[in-house]
Amino acid sequence: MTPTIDYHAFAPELVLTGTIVLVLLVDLVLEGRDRTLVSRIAALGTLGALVPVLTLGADGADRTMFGGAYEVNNFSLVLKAFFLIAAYVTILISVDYIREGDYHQGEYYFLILVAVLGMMIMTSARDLITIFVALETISIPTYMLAGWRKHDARSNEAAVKYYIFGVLSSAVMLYGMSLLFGVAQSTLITEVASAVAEFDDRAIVIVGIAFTIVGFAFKVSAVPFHFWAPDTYEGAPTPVTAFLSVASKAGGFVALMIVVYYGFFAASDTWQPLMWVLAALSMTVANVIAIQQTNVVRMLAYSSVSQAGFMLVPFAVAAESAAAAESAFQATVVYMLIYGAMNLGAFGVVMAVARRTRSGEISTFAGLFSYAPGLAVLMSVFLFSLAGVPPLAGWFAKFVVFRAVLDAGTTWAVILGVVAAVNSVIAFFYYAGVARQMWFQAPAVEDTSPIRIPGALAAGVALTTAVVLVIGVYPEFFARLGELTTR
Amino acid sequence: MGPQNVAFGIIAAAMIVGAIRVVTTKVVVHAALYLVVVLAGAAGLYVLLAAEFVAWAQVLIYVGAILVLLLFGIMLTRAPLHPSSELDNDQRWPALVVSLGIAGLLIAMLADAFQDDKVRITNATGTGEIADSIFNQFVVPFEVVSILLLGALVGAVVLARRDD
Amino acid sequence: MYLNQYLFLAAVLFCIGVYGVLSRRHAVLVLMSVEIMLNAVNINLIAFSVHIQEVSGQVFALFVITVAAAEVGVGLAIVILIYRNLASPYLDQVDSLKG
Amino acid sequence: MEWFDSWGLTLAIFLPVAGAAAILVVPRADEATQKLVALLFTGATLAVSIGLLADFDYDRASGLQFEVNKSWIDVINSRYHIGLDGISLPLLVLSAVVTLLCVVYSWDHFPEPHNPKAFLALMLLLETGMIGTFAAQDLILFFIFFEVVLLPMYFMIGVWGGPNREYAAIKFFLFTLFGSALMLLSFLALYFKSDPHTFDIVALSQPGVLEMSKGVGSLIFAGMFLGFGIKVPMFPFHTWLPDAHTEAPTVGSVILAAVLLKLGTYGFIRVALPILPDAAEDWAPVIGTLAVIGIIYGALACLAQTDMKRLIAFSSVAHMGFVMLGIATLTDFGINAAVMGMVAHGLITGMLFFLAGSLQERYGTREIARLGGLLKSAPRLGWILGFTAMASLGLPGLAGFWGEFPAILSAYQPAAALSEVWFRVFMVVAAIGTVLAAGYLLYMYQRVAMGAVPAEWEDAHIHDVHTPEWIAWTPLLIGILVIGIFPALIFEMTDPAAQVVTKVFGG
Amino acid sequence: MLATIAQSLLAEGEHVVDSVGEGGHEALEAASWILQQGWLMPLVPAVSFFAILFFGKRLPRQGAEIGLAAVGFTFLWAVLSAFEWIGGSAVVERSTTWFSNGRFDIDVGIHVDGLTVMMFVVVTTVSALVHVYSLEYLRGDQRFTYYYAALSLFTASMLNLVVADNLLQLIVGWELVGVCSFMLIGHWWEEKPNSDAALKAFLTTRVGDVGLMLGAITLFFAVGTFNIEAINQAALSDGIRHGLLLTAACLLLLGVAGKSAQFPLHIWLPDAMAGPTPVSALIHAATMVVAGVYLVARTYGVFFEGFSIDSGGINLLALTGGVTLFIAAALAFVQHDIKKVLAYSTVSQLGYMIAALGVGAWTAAVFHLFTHAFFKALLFLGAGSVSHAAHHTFDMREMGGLRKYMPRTFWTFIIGTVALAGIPPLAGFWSKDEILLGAKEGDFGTILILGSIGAFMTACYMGRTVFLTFFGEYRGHGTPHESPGLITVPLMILAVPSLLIGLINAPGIEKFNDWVAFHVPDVTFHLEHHDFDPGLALISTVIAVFGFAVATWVYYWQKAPKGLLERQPVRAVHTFLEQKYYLDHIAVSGIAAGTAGPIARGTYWINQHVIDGIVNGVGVATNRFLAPFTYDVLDQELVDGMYDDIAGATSAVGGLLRKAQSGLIQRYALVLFAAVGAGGAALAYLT
Repeated sequence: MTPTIDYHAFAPELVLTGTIVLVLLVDLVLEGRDRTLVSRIAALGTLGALVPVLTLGADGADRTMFGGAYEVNNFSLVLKAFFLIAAYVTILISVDYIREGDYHQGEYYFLILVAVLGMMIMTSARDLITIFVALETISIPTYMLAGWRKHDARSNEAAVKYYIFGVLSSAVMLYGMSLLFGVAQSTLITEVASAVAEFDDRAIVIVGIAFTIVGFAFKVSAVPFHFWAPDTYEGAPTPVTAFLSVASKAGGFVALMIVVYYGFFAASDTWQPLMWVLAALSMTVANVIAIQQTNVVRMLAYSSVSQAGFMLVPFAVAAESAAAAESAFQATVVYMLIYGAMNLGAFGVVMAVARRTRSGEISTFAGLFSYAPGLAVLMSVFLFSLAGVPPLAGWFAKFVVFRAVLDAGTTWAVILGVVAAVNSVIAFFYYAGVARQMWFQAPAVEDTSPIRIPGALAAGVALTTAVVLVIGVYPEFFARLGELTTR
Repeated sequence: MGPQNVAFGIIAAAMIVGAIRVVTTKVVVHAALYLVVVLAGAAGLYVLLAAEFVAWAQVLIYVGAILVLLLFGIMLTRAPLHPSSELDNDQRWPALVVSLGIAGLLIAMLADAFQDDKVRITNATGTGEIADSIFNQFVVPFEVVSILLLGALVGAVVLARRDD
Repeated sequence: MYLNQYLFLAAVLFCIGVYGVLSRRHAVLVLMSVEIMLNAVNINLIAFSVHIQEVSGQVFALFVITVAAAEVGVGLAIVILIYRNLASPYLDQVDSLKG
Repeated sequence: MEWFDSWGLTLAIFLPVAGAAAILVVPRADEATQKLVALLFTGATLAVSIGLLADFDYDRASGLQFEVNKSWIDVINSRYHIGLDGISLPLLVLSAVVTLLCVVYSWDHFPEPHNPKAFLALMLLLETGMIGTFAAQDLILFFIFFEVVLLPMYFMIGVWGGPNREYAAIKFFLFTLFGSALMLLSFLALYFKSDPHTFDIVALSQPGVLEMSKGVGSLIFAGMFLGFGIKVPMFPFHTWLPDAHTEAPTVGSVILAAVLLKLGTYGFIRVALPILPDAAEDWAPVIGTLAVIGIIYGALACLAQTDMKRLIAFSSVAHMGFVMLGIATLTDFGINAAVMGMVAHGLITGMLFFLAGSLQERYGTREIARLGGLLKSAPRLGWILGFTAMASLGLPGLAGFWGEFPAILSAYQPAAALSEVWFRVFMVVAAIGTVLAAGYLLYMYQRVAMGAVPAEWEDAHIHDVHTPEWIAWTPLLIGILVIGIFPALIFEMTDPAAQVVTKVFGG
Repeated sequence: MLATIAQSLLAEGEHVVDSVGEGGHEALEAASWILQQGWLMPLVPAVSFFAILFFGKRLPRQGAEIGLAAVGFTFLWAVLSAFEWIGGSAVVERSTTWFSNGRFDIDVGIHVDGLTVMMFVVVTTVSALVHVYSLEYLRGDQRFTYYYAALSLFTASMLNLVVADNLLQLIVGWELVGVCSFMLIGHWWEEKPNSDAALKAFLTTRVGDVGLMLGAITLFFAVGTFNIEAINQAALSDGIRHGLLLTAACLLLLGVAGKSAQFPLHIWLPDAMAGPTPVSALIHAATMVVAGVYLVARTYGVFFEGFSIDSGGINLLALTGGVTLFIAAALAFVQHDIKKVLAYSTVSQLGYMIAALGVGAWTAAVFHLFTHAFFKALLFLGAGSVSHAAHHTFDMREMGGLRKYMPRTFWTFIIGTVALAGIPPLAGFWSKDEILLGAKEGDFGTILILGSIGAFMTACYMGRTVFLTFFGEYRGHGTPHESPGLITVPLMILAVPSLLIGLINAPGIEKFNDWVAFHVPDVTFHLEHHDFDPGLALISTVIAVFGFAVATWVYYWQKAPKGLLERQPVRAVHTFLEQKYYLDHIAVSGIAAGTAGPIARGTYWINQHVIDGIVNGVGVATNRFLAPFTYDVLDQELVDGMYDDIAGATSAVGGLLRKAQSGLIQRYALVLFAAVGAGGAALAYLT
């Protein structure tokens, strides 16, 4: 049996792979010279890969291959587009940081693109092996990227923590997957789905599901599998942190959505309580710790853990009804899209500010409004969007989560909803803490001339700002994308 | 009790002892040697299960590549060749409790699930069969893994080499 | 042979690996423990694969082995970085980021 | 004017935000242009509002006018549905007036750290939020506008506020955010309990659209109660208010008192009562109880104040208690009183905060004990303060009375489902509250305005009312007087709409 | 002017009140045009108020001319109205919808009947004279303009109060006169006692206003309208449950007690003397303080039925009046401040009026209100004249002998005193006599006795005042002089009605009964009118004369040093005992002084320390204890503290959880595996 390969379906990945190879080659050719060209190629590659995504989307048909192991549907297309754009923005905000730090530009973009390839594959993976490989393809390059500032002990520390936590989690996940394989007698997610519904002995199914979810819970940094995240985020180069907190985390969520909705759905009595606990813990624990932070990146790290908690909320209520499942599915997608924009934007501004302050301490943001009002306003926009304050896009993210909660409508769901509501208030406290420094305090730096922002970084921030503002006022666009994923 | 079971018993005992030594020995290099026992034992088990291709792969990749890498690691970090009491940290007991707990959970669960199911070994899994499977159903992960390996290689080189 | 012979062995190995990961200070020893855990997974996969006569389990195991190789390579690179900057291979000395 | 009917309201909502954008374009150093742009846009907004007022068909004040119903977020069936009825119209005009006056008042004394560009932009942003809230007829749209006011006010307090501004700003924000988060949950619950699923306020208010048990309805109401009650603010959620007011810059306090607090009470009237009448009946005694506690409690707290602004802030707690009492009766009379109370409180307390701000500017302190002899040093300021204090204590013939007295009146005979005995107790307590109101206001007035000029200020030159102040205050003072004499100006609008709201309660 | 009225009344003969039309508007045919324009009465001074406020300072007389013109107009209009009314106009009922609220239309309107017209006359006359008087009295005052503005506003508010056809509109006027009172008492607010007095007056009356408001609300819901006539109709035709009516009456009485300074809310009135004297004459003697009496008279149906006045015995209304008239009279004895004497006297006289209403003597009460306004205004203005002469003091200990220096003031003051004391044929006699008659005929023995004692005391303390002020030697500084014409002419004008006005209800004439009567259309309700009782008249005259005589003996003939008697009545008795020639008289006076003194003192002490103490205490306790408790303990500690504690606790938990982020990777891993094990076990074996 020779597999028939639908090249249109693979076109985005092929373009991306081509770019990966090209980046490597160009890097070799440019030995010793200015390598900004590499970043251009990488950026163009992500945009180029977007083209077939759009044509596939225009085509609209679901494409299933390899006996169901690989599927290109609306869900995967929306997320492929998301990953590509997130990668594009990541590259934009990386350019000057990486160049100025002389951090092996060619390899840097190469690894970013490899990780993105993993994400692209993940969106279509419907098979335990493919999911595992895709997950590792996301993880392994990012382990290294976290340690990319080789001479900085903190960066090394970030890498080693991320790495060890990642390997352990994937070991646990693999053990779970091996059990599921034993139960389902296949690695196909569809087979797993029927197996978890029918298999008589629940314990093994439960342990299999739970262990598998651990692997993704690590990836999305859900409490109590989040410990790596603050340390890694703080230590890693800032653009890498942005990438980790958005794209890599989203990759975890995509995997989680695939295994939960396509695979484990029938065993909701197992994963729903698990998700409930993970969601509640992530939101609450991360929030109360975040209040105590003094470093903006670390604060954003805890914030991203808490945001992950919000994204997990829909999972915890998904199985109450078909409608609730649909709401929940869309909620996670929409949340991811919006979260991506606002978090990338926030990191972009942090980097812009750090160009002046050379520090990540929140106190160095003091008085930003007085000498860089534009950056202060933008940072506020992103922070308050993260806090979910209308009319910034974040409100809609929170909204769809609440919608999923109430669509389920059970007592447990409502309790989780209230926990989420309370947490959105607590979260405001630390987001506002930064805003407070920027707006209410006198400048902490001596040089208060306006901050010059490099073009690429500005473009990245502008793009995310536009998304945050437009989607805040007219969320219909993302809502439709979300709706598309459940068609 | 057939010869297979005897073989299994010996291999299993060796593996468990080896594994325990890996996690308890006071000499770093010894740990690597005990790890060889474990890895080779695993290969033996695969042979017992007539999964020969995997067994070879296990020997080649693990013993041939991974172990070598680990030994490099030991050398590059200048691990002492004599017994050292500094190899263990202060959370051995909690670690023991947790690992025993997980072991208990897993064994109870497995005992429940598969009780006295027997492994039926009809015939050895052919390499061709595996290749078919890889290049039919798993061509995507295969390709991706190749890129992943490339990435890991390039990245590891960048990280490990001295810039100056 | 009982299927559970293999599965139990794998479970025990897995937990020994867990113990090693948790109790060893030396980074390379931790990596070794992780390898034990991955081997346990592979034993599971192969045993199931043979038991249910489904070859994909073995393919899975092959992927695990391959990826493990990549992981170890990357891991060692990181360990060397650490060692270079901290002059120590002990993980509990890598604790400057916390709180 | 067909064009105006369909676009006027949208124009009123978005003109200010366009103004904010325009100000952002103006270079930072060019303050004159910034002020001009702000004046232009607030003026235009007011002109549009007055156009709405003029074009409003008073014979159909019970229904929505200037209605626009366009698609917005189809996926959740939330639409850009705006419209005005007799309840929202006066509040909308109030918002437009107050914002314009605040721009005028700020003309040449922006609080530290100056920066008129940001200050005016925030003010305009606030205006959009306020006007939008009063116009929204869709729960999500309402929620958005309701929240839009938060950030500008947060920054106004935090950047231009007093010494303890950070605490006050974050407290303000956290309280409101907490309420609105639960409110959003309630809105969503309504959405799912309605058939067909909708966020449309008008549709949800129709009987039979919502199907649910009494308990669920009550729970949903509780969420909204928190959301709106915190904003009002009702006892015991009021503690953010004194801090916010004390620290906020003058115009911040004015806008906060004049309009922002009304968003909560308006929410009760527009959203909570019509959509969940059964739950409202269950909750009305609670609301009534908290309202009268607020009246007495606020008044007593006022008496203990040494800071003038804080005193006025606590007086807001008491006054909003009257408004809430009116609402709690679930009668048309009570709703009318509540809306009147909102408008009157908006004018009067807004004016009081203006005065407090002007005093602080002149004396550099708001310590009542240090002030004195204002009537001597700056007689006009003193008389205006006296006039406003009289209005605030509910003197008949001035606007405040028509918020207070009808509210007390309405408690005599609450809606059929409510306990008459309880509400008569409320009535008596509220009436006693009017004495206390007179007490604290006159006590304050005596110490601030009467008596000899303290030695501290004997040689100080206390400037009497100056031109921007005259321009900013005159409309408010005239409003207080005119509404006091012709309450029908407001009641004419509110009454038909109030009857619609309370029809379900057998009013 | 009053003479002309008298003429017209003699010509007209019997006056009959036309029946009132149903909706007001239909009845206009029969009503006079002048009366129909009753709305002008409050409007003109209101306009004048704004005119003075905005333009007054620019005018040559600083706005006084506008006030004078306005009040002159209202006075003329009042006189014309009186003519028209006496000429047989129907009652005017005009109203228009003020606003619609809920199911109810709230009207604004005028109701002009005899009572209204009488109040027109009283208010505008006194107001006009006070306007003139103040030109001199407040000459050069730094807030002259504002003073006139306030007078205008007061006149407007008071006229609105009396012309109102409904309770709500009445309340508006009621509160506004309160504010004017506040403004004018505190006119010289530089001195703290003045502003204290203003606050006290406002707040005390405001306590009463709670009752008024709640009473009005009760009646509103009982009848469905604020319209007073409708309320009276309903009350008198059993349209309202008696319990409700009693409640409403009690609530309204609270308001009345506040405004008309009835026990125990009378305490503000003496303090209110801090204001300029013409203001005291206008507001705190003639007009505003009678608003309470007016209210009772206006809504008499409610009180009559609510308190079951026709059943005799005693009721709360009569009792309030009786107690007040007695206590206040006793208090008047021990004052050194001439204005305070007059203030207590006013309280006492208001007590008479309330008592009269309580015993069903409606006409007597209203008639007393009418006469009292003139002579009490006269007395106050006289006191002002005295003070104007005697270096702005009101302390009688610094006066004396002024008879010689200011004869016009003296004689007019004497007329006022005699009229107040109730000696025929002056005004006060006729009205007070009618009250006592009403009490006797209505079978209210208590009131009769209290009223008679009060009459004695009134004559006695007024005698004391006159003697201390005008007789003996001058004890003050400088040389007193007669006041200028702007002051004395109003005194003389007021002296005329004080002398004569009582005659309009003298036996044989008795026109007042016809002009001003309590009449409710469509209801069979008739207040009995009692014929003049010569016996009672004689007794009351004797009592008054006797009181006066006692005062004469005590204060005129005694040679004791000034003020000694006030301090040591016993020594006074001793002094008098030495004067054997007047032994019997002295014995009587000694008893009088000996008992009246301690009683008065005791009452005063109780007044100052207990009642005032309670009132002040409530204020102080609220201010010093309750308010700080609410704020500091309840609000800041408990409520606000709770929120802060929540925030603090969240933060503390954060701090604790933060410790778990130890930075040690294997600690993290331990948690990971522990969670995996525990979670897996829990899920697998607990669910």
